[in-house]
Parts: sequence; C-alpha cells; structure tokens
Amino acid sequence: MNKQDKNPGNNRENLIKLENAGLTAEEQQLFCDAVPVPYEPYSLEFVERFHNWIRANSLWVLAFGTGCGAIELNPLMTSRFDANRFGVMMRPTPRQASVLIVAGYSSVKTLKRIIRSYEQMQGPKFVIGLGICTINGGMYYDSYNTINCLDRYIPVDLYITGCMPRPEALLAGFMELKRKIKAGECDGANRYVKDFDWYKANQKKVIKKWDMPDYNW
Amino acid sequence: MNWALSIFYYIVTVLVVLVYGLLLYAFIAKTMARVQGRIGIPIYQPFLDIIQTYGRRTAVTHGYMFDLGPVFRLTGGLGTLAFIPVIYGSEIFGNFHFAGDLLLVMYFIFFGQLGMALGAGESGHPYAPMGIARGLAQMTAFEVPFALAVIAVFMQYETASITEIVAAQQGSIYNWTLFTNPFAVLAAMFAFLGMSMYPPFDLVTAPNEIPIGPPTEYHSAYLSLLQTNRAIFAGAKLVLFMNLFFGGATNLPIMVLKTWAIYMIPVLIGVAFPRFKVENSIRFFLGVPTLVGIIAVLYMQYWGTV
Amino acid sequence: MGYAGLQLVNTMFMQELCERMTRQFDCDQVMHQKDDLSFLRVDRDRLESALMYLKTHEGFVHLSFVTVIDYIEDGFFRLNYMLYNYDKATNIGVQVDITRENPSMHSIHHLWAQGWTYQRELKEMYGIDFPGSPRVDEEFVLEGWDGIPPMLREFDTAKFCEDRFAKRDGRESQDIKQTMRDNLYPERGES
Amino acid sequence: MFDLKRYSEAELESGKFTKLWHGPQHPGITGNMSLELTLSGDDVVECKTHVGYLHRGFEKLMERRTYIQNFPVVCRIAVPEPTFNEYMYAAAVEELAGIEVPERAEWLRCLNLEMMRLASFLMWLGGACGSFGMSTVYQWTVTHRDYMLDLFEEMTGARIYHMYISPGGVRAPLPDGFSERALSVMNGIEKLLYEIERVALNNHIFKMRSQDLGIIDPEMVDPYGIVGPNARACGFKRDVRKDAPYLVYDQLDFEVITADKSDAYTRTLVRYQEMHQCISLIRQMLEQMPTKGSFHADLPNVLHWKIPAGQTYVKSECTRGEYGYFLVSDGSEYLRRVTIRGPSYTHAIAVMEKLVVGVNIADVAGLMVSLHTYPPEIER
Repeated sequence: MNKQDKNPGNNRENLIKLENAGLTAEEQQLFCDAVPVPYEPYSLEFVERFHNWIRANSLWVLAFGTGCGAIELNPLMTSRFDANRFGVMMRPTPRQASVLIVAGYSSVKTLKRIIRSYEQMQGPKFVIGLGICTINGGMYYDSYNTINCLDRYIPVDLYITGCMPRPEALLAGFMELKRKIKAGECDGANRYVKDFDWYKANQKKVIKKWDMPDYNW
Repeated sequence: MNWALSIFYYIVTVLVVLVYGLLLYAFIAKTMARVQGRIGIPIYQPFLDIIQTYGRRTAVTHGYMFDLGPVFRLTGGLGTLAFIPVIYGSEIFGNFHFAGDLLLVMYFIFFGQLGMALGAGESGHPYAPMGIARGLAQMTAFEVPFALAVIAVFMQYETASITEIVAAQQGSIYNWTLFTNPFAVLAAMFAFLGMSMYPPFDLVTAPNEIPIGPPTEYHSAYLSLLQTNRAIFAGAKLVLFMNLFFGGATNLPIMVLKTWAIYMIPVLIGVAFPRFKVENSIRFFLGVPTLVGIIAVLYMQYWGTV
Repeated sequence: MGYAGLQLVNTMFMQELCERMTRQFDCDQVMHQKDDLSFLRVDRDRLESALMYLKTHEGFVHLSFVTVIDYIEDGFFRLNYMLYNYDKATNIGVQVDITRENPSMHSIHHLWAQGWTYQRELKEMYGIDFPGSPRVDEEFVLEGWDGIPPMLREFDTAKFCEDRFAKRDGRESQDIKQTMRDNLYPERGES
Repeated sequence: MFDLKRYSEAELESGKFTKLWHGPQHPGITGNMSLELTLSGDDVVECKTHVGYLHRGFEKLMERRTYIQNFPVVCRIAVPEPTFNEYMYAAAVEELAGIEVPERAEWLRCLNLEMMRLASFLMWLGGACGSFGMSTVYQWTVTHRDYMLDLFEEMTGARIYHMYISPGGVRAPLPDGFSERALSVMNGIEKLLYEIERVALNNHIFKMRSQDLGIIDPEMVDPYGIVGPNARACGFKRDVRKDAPYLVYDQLDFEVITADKSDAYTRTLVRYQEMHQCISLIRQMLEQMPTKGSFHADLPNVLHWKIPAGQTYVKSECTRGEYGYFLVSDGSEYLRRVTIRGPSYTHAIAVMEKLVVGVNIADVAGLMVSLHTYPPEIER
C-alpha cells in the first residue's frame, strides 16, 4: 500500500497538540490532546523477534461484532473450529485486545466506534478486514451509509475476502496474520501514527458528527 | 536460618508457585474446554499471554492510584504466599512461618482486593466500580463462613500457626481436618467457591453484564502484573486450603495432586452453572454456608475431640 | 371450518368493511389485492378517526408497519398504515396522500405505543414531520447526516457514494444485461 | 396515554444517577446496537436504544436494482435468518407477477425455512444461556447449529447466505441421501435439547434469574405490536403459519404453542418447545415431500422482467414473529418501493425501552436476549 504519494505534506513536526475541535471547551479539558507518537521496536533484534513470535501466538481479538461477519466468528470460537487452539482469544475490552476484526461492511456510524476502539487498543495492534465489503464495498458499493475501502480509515494488515468467509478461511487468515507478525511486517499502528493527518482527513470527510477527541487515548 | 538464604528460598518458592499456577490455569482451561467439546488452549498459552501483555509497546495511565492498583494486588498475592509453608518440613518451601501466620495470611488474602479496588476506581470506566462493588460485597459475604471455618480450626488445634496445624494432621489420612472437623471444611469449601471466581460466583468479571469488571482499563504491563498475581494468588490460596484442611503436603507431587483436586471442585461446578446476581450470592453465603460454619464452631466447642 | 371456508368469510368481511369505510370516511379508492389484503385511501384529516374506528370497532388491533411511497412525478407522498385483524386474519392498508412540500402528518402515537419509532424513521428518511410524536427530531439510524433525506427519490445514492467514499482502484461495475448477453448467449449478439 | 418517560437533564445533574452506554462493543448485547442506560445504583431507571450501526439502506439499494438483481441482495438483510428474506421477496414478486410455483418447490422452501428456524433458535438458545453465564451451553448449541449449516451447504451450496429461494421456485433439488443425513442431525439436536433442558432450563439459578424478569403484560401486546413467541408466551394464539397458512403449512401437523405469562423464563420455554416442533415439522416434511417434479417455474428472460404495477404485503412467521415485505411495483424493470417489516423493530426499541426500566443491570443482557432481537432487520 503506497500512501506516501497521496499524503498531502506531513506536518507532524510542527504539530504540538491536537485541536480536538469537535469537543466543547468543557470537554476539551477532560481529554488528552497529546499527539500520538510511533513506538520503537526493541533495540536488540533477537528480543524483537522473540516478542513477535509471542505476539503471533497470543492474539487477543476484540469482541466487537461490527457487521454480519460476526456470525461466522461464533463457530470459529466454539467447538467446531476452536480457534483457542491457536492462541486466538476474545477480549471484551479494547484496552487489552491486540487484534481488531472489522467483520464485514461498516456503516458510518459504526466506523466512528471502530476508530475509537482501534485507537484505544495498545500497540502493537493488528486489523483484519473480513469480507469483500471491507475491501471495495462489495454488495454495498453504492450504499450511502457504508464505507468502501477500510484501509483509508484505519490501517489494515490483512484482508479475508468472501461473503461470508467460511471459518476455515478465517483460520487460514489467522495463520497468515501470524506469519506476517512473525516476519515483522505488521506495523499498522506505526503507519497509522505516521500518516495520522491523512487518516484523520479521510475519517473526517466521512464522519460528519465528530464529537470525540481527535485521538482517543 | 540466614535471612538472605531465606529470602532466596522465598523467591524460589514464588517462581515455582508462579509456574505451577500458570500451568494449573492452562490445565483448568483445557478441562473446561473438554466439557464444552473443544480442545482448548495449549498448555503453555498463559506464559505467552503474560509475555505478550508485557511486550506491548504503549501504555496509558489514569493516575497514581491506577498505577498502584496492580502493585497492591501483586503484594497481596506475594504476601499471602510469604507466610504459607508450601511443603511441610521442607527448608526451601517453608517460607516465613511464625506462630500467628494464619491471621496474617487471612489479612493478606483481602489486602490485594482492596488495593485493586482503589486502583480500578481511578480508571474511570463505569464497569470498574460496578465490578468492585460486586466483588467487595461478595467478599464480605463469603468471608463469614470462611472466618467461622478458620475459627473452628483454631479451636481444634489450639494454635494459629499453619505449620503446627499441618503437623497435627500428619500420620494418617484420618488425621486430616477433613475427617476430624468436616463441618469446618464444608464451610470453607463453600467460601472457596466464592473466592475462585468461577460460575455461579463470577460476578466480578461477568462477561455479559460488566465485561470484564475491574480490570477493564488495565492493559500492557499492568495486566501482565495482574496475570502474574492471578497465578501466584491461586497457588497460595490452594496451598492454604490444602494445609488447613487436607493434611498439607510433604513433597511436591503430593502438593500438585492435592491442589489440583481441590481446584477441580469449583471448576466442575463452574462449567455447569449459570451466574448468580450479587444479592443472590450474598444471600447464599449468609445462609447455609454460614450455618455450617456456626455448626463447626459449636461442634468444636462441645463435642470436639483433639 | 377449513382454511378455504375461512377465506370465503374473510373475503365477504373485507368487502363489507370496505363499503362501510367508504360510507363513513369517504374512501376514494378501494383496492382488493387478495382475499385477505385490501387497500383504502382516506383523506389526510380523516386518517386518525379512520384508524381509530378500525382499531376499536373492527378489531384491527395490530399495526404492522407505517411506510411511505415517494411519487416524485406526481408530487406527493403516499403514507401506508398496515393494520391486521387477528380474528379475521385480514390485513388492511390505509393510505393517505400528502404533499411533498413541507410534508407533515398527524401523529398516531396515541393509538399505538410503537407508532413513534416508525414516525421517527420516516422523519429521518423522508423528512416528513410528525408534530407531537416523541423524540421525532432525534437521529434514528443515521448519524451526522448532512444532505437531503436519503430515501427520497431524488437522492442519488451512487453519486453520493462516489463523492463521499473513495473507490478502490480496479473495481469495475458492469452492466448486468450486457455482461450476461456477452457471457451466456454470445451467439445471439445484440438483440 | 402511552407516555414515554422523558429523559431529563436535571435528574442526571443531581448526581444520584449514572449514565452508562451498554454497547455497541459489549458482549452482552445482541448484535451491534447500544443501550443508553441511566442507572440508580444497580437499577435501570431510564433507557434509550440506539440503532443504526448496521444501516446499509437496503430499501434504497433495492430500488436501484432490477428484480432479479435483488434476489441475491435480500438475504443479506438479516444475517442469522437470511432465508426468510429470500422467501418473502420471492413470494411478493410472484404474487405481483402472477407466477405459479411448482408444488415441489413449495415443499423445498418450507423445509429450508424450518431448518433456518431451527438453526436460528439454536443460536438464540445458546445466547440465552450464555447471557446468564452458562457458556458451556452456548458452545454446545453453536456447534450443533454448525451441523445444520452443513446441511444447508449440502442443500444450497452456502453456509450463511444461501440464495436458494429465487422468484419462481428454488435453485436446486435435494441431493441424494439428504434426508438420512438430516434426520441424523435432527436426532443429535433432539438429544442436545433434552440435555439442555436438564442442565439449563431446570437449573435453579437459571430459573431464579429469569423468572419474573421483563414481564410482558397481555395489555401491552396490541399497542406495542408484539408478535411471535413473545406474544404467544402471554397466551395469544397468534402464528402466521396457522392464521394465514403459506407454503405447505396447512398440510403439516402442528399446534401453536402458548403459555400464560410472558417472562424471560416462559419465553425461553416457549421457544424451547418450538424447537422440538421444528424438528417434528422437518421430519414430517422429509417424509411427505414429493421427490419428483419440477422445482422451478418457467420464467421469461429475467433480464427483461417487468412486473405489473401493483402493491402487496406478504408475511411469514419467522423465529421472532411476523416478518413481512411490502412491495410496490410501478410496472417498470425496477421496483418502486419495498418496506421490510421485521419484528425486532418494535421488540428492540419500544418494548425494550419499556421493559428494561427497573431491571437490575445484571439482567439487561438476559432480558434483551429473551426478547430475541436482531438489529440488522431493524435498520436494514
């Protein structure tokens, strides 16, 4: 994904504080306005590789059924397919989760919640786009309320196509995600911070009721 | 004994109990998975989880108390373990036992929860105080039968030293408190159901009601501390129950076997039961278990034979 | 009584009902779609009393849904209140035409406690106002909508999508007719 | 008359109440919707539902597609029960266009619908037990639902979105040996149901928590438009399958199941009995079903399909009650307007807001599941 050419002048260096213009003056004091910074990998390479291996084998998925794809997550987590075998677990709170599954189409209203959840997750964090509708809109390409390309709003590490993707496809997707994490290719959280302005501009173009802080710590 | 050596032995004990607690946790998770028809997590998964949470590269704090919460919690776990002789007669696993250690241990069991309450309260998430209120209410309730059981044990052995209690139970299986004072054991096991946070008493982390309660906002290294504590604390609690009621252990395999067997009781009840509401839970603990506890004390008072 | 017998009774009941309604409420158009479904059209101001009559005297106690059909060519909205009679197993659709400019309609919330949800949806999706209906001005399914109400016929969702949401490079939309002709019946050619 | 208790700022300012957002990211909420709760201690004093997280604008999209293009679209409307959408759309189009469906297709459709009902109920039963903390039952039922999905895959070629019931008939006949395999799955599910009855429905704690929770007053049923098992649990003998039989339901032997008090426990029991009824219906159909004959009507070229002008309302009984399509055609290649009436529309919004007042926060999930709501059919 080559985004640098689309990025209209990254002026992060000049930026000290987020504006949080969507909030009222009273609320602005309640929220953090620090600009997110990318995290550094461990300085020793073998430590980083070790941690990547650990991360790959302990994937905590945020239990957030954003769309119809959530219906295939139930068989995935239960006895027929049992993703627990591979260290995939559901966590009910974004603070503790490391994988966000965007299950199918996301309407604009849900996208706002997806962004909030994603920003509250602690890095390294990974995003799986599930279903064709996250890739290019799929069946809802002309719907006025669903976004078409998910990776314009949050960085996506892996897409699983299909409508619906079967649980086997999801398992294969998790395996592929593990491979990518082990290889150190999943740096979505850092990409998000680096291209912060581009992502925010895209998000604000779609979400018209922006009554939340610019970055949800 | 040299104090430096004793601290070294304590650290060894903590590590052993930590590893054992994590393995036990994975084993229990696998057992529950088998009941549900699944294979379940690999046996080494809890270790990976701890390192994974520890290895998160970002963290957000909500204030000093928030930072201190997991520390308090871990202190509670370590403190509990510090005064329980894990293996009877062993120099390495003997820990800092002294004449009144049982009283101190009972204090430490609840210390961690209170500290956690302070920390989670500052996280600002509405589910956290809700979980704390539930947890503290339930804790107050199950403390009654547990305290009564421990009082009965005091009266039976006329000592507050865990080592002496274990010593009194040696020799034959019929010397265990389980057989000499069955009412106290029954009351204590009821309390243990509440302590171990499996259904029907998993109110604090009830996933469908207040997902996952107090630690909602805890993440990264904070969560790693909490996970460590969970393993140590579970191990310490099990060892305490084993010492008080099931004759203690003279070597490691016996300890593993007995604690595992004790732990299976709440687990097997847990997989087959729905969850109580908090008022039902309190009502439950103040009912039959408390009555059994009182009977245990009366039994010791009037018919007790030591 | 078998199902066929029930049907016959229902048909007679529906015809009598429609006649009664025509007499009482000046229904200007009656349409029998099938044995257990008829449509009546009433005046805008008589709607409430007609619904009240149907509910209390004729046993049409169940409001299935309220919806709107947008006739942009003729410049009116057609509101449709679908009622159901459990005893006679018959549906009746009461229809009202209202103008498209500053559309507003009487609330039926006092007749059915679920009425406000439908009215809230219609307000958001079509811009039809229901004065007095609870929470009618709140957002229902959309959030931060800044255009004309999306269900209106003049709202072009494909164009809106193109402006608002970026297209993925490489995605093509094909004309289904042409594609099927080319792929399935290549020998027929243009027809 | 039916005054909604209005949300007042002053109350919240007094500091006696807590505002809590339950959902959309919450494991106890069915699907993707949220409840805005005002709590006094642990009790709910005020609730506002927020829907629309799944709004895709189907009614608009369908106006832009030709009749046959809509056929693969409609099943996406309600995820757990796509088949009902397919059938309702096909029935509406057939009625307006005057298409006669072959008898065998009707049997196949009916079989598909009943299997879907059973699969959906299985998932729901798991959720109902899971919301009270019995995750074990949830695991069991979802697995058995997966065996049902295998049957669907065999019958239709897909697990979730079958696209099986097309206007004019069905896409394929039953494969060889289907009924033996279906019967063995049915036997397995029946065994599971008896197991669940022992483990969950007769469990003291389950009863204690779900009895007297969220009682639907019989007087509430008509004003709020409550349908399906929720209404049947308080004694109303209302079932579209009996009131206005469609497909082959008039040839099948079944009774409408009712109870006398609609609380969460009774609703669970009614649905539990309906699951047994589903199994019995599936067995009857597999026995009586014609094995020969055409399964699809001869249609003109679907690309040039024009449906005569008209309007109709067709309905069926889905797991939650009356599910209907209101279709208006103006004689062109595109439909004029379609309205999808899902029972969750009123159950999840008006009824939920009314019932949840006074309920302990711990029971909100249980109450919500006991109403059996699916957000995707509310907002379409």
